[in-house]
Amino acid sequence: MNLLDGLWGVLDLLLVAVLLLLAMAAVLSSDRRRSMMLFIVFGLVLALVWARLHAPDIALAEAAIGAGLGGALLMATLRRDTHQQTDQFPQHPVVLWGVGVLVMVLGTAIAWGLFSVLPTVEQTWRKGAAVDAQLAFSGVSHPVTAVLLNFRAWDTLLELAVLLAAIFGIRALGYVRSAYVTEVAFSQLAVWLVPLLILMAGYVLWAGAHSPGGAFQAGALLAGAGILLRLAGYSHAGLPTTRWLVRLGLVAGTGVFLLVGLGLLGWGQGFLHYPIAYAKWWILLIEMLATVSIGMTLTLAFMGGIPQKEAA
Amino acid sequence: MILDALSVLLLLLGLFFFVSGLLGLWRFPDTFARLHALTKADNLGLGLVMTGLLFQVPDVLWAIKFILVWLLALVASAVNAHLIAVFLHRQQEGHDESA
Amino acid sequence: MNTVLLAVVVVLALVLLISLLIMLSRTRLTDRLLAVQLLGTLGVAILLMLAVVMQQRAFLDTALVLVLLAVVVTAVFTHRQRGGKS
Amino acid sequence: MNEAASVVWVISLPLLGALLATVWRQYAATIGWVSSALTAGCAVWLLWVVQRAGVQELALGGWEIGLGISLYADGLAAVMVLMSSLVVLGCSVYARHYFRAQRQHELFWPLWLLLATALNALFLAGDLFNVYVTLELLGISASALTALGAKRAALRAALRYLVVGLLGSMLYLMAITLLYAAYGTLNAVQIAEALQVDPLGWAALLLMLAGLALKMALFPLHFWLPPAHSNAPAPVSAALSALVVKAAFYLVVRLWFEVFAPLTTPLLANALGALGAMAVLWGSWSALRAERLKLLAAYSSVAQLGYLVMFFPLLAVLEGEARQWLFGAMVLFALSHAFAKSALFLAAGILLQYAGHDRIRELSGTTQALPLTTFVIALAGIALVGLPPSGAFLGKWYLLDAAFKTGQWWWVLVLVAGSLLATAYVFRLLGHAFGHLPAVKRPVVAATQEIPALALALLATFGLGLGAMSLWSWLAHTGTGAGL
Repeated sequence: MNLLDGLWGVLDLLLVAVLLLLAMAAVLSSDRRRSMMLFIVFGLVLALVWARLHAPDIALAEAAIGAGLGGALLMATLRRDTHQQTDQFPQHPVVLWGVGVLVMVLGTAIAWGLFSVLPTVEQTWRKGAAVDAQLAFSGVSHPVTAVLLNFRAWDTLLELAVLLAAIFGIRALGYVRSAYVTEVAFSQLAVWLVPLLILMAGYVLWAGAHSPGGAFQAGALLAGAGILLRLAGYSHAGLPTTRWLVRLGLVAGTGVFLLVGLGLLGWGQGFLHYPIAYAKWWILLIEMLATVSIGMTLTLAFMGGIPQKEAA
Repeated sequence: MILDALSVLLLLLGLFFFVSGLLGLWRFPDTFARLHALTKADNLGLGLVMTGLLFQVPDVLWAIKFILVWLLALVASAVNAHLIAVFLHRQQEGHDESA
Repeated sequence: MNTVLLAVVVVLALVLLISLLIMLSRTRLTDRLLAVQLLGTLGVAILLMLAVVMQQRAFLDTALVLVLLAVVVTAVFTHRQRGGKS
Repeated sequence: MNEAASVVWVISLPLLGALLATVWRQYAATIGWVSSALTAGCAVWLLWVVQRAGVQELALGGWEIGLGISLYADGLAAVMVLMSSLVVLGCSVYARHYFRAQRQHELFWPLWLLLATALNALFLAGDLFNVYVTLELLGISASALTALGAKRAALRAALRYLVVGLLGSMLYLMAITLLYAAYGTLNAVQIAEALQVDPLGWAALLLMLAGLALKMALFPLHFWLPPAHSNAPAPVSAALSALVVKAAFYLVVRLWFEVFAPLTTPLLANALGALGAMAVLWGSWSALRAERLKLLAAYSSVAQLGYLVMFFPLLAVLEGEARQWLFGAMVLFALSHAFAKSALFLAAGILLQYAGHDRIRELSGTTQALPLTTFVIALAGIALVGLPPSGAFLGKWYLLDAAFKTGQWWWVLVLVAGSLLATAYVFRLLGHAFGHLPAVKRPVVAATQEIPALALALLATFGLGLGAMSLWSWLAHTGTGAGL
């Protein structure tokens, strides 16, 4: 038993060392491509750390969004950034010292706060077991999904709106889309991988009702499929060619979420107050459309906007 | 007990391949050779670790998922290796100055 | 048995740390890309081991997702854009 | 429909508008101003409900508060929602004819309505994590809107704005993590009840203040504001200066006076007030030296936020009735600045469109060419200086009064110096604008652009000045968080 604990301790130390090393190397590296590769590995190791901390939901989200899709988006950004100019923050010594002092103070505050809360955090968690008590009335059996889609549905609704704002922001930056050279061998392989990614997205979405999974992770997988299609030479990355259909897809998740909420309000139930008997079905509907919206948003984020006609 | 022993054996073999992949990455002189060593190592290493774990799983659903992960890893690593090789080839032909 | 499995995990994590150090010592992009690939496989292996040790089936899904999206990342990174720019 | 529904509608209407404007792009402008008008109507409804029936607390999803999220509307929140909805309405009417390029039009409306959603959701949030989500929506839509300025400087400013915003949110999020770990709830009222004076509370307060000070551009963290606010399109600049920084200020007020009340000492308040005083002096001085009108307006925002923070040390020592009135005066000052600054930016936009530039030295003939716009600038100037009958006059007057009452005379010096500088920059601006040029062409200005600007400026001066008493007394006596 003691040996086991010791081994866990060694593993924790190793993981923390790797994480710290990665973070420092990523921040201090002067080459941006290198930083981004390190960031992707950081996401991978972070997923391991979450797993070690008994947080399978976050591990899955980190693997899908942090390491996987986030990495792809970062790479795409870097490759679009043709002018190698950097926005230098003022280097005046007074400013640097000021920032240094501020960082020190805030870092100390965080450490201080953490150390003072660590001894009691377990008790607090026991006390706050309200989620488990109400889980039976939420329509799903997985607590994290219950929190995201029912107890704190309003947060999730606004997060979907954040994604919408983000895609418009990317459009506002006016990136030039560059065409990719298609390679036959790669296209053949991509054709194999795309259905797998879509299947996996469906599975992760379905699994969300009873185990880790859900719309955000599934959407990231869908976007992975879209990106592969784009690279394999499909100029629309599998999105509809009618532009208003794409826009409809982008707002579908948020739209249905909001309309269900308002509809329930009109019905006399209260905003986002699902009747217990139908909660499961409303959640399923919202999650499905949210997955589509997230997948499309992230694919478009990769492409830099809704595709125009592309020269052959 | 025998199953456990078998499992340990396979895991150790897997570890061996991972370590040899590491050595390959460290010592092999040119990048194509390193690519070669690496792909072998991580396919076999992961495969052996996976097989070793198969004797420890609680039910058959786990086993199916393990095998699925490995098969996908094979496909993925083939694609990855191909992509990296093409990328490398292009660089060496001098198409790409930016790297 | 769990102790043995965990010991293997620790060794794998050690290999992870060393490959990271190798990656940091390399200057060429492709070498680093190779190291990333090794790190990815090691991560998946560790996740599979942890799934058994901690009896969490969800980690298998995480491993699947990692494997699938690793391809996407490599594809984006190595793909050539029109006009010869890489 | 029951009364609490008004809380939901002021958030849902702009969000619904944003979604519709995305899909039916050709009607985006119409959808935009109609939903802004409806939202403003609902905001009036909400204010009326709060005035009649008191504080509205809505547990979303029917879950007990703590497990679920609550929306919370007291007098302060309702007034802020009304302020934001009116400014948004004014800018929406203005924006219909502002954008020339199709692409800007297409992107502006969804982002604009998302910004309005974020603002109202933030003012009404009763849950600290929900506040974080609204801050994200606010930060991302605001920086995306800044990027619509399309010039290289605007893109650069937008990206910096985005990074600064994310940094601020991150600090805020860390504080929430600490609070949640300690108290097991995210609800503001529940945390306020459970909060103890201990290292954790201090750390959380410090992190939140640092994050929000960054977002509200409190001196010396204001470096990002002038480029972002001066390079964005005019209606966006108006909302950024009038509303977005004020949202961060509103959160500071909520946290300071309600959640962290036991931790806030006069010493800390004085430190904040000192930063505010420096913001007043530095911002006003920079505004006086600014070459461009929009830059002047942006620096003046730094100064005006400084005044708002200067209320804190005085509120910390006053008690009872006097404190309540001072609190009301602070809110009045914030409202007045919101209307005045949005009017000023809208006027600057008109000027920029017709003169092609906004260099202050070359504004001669503006009065002849654009008399109404010049009038708007003058009215806004009155409110920025704090002359009667503007709402800012009452705010400053009461601040002065409180400073004398409590013997903290040094704030008076700052106040006088700031006001003199403000007078100087406003009169410098007007001096150039009144310069006479022979034979000036009268451009045709769309009434839909000048009238909203005028309406906002009138609200800031006469509306808030003459109609202030009832609003002020209501703010001081009911529902504001001051007494909590």
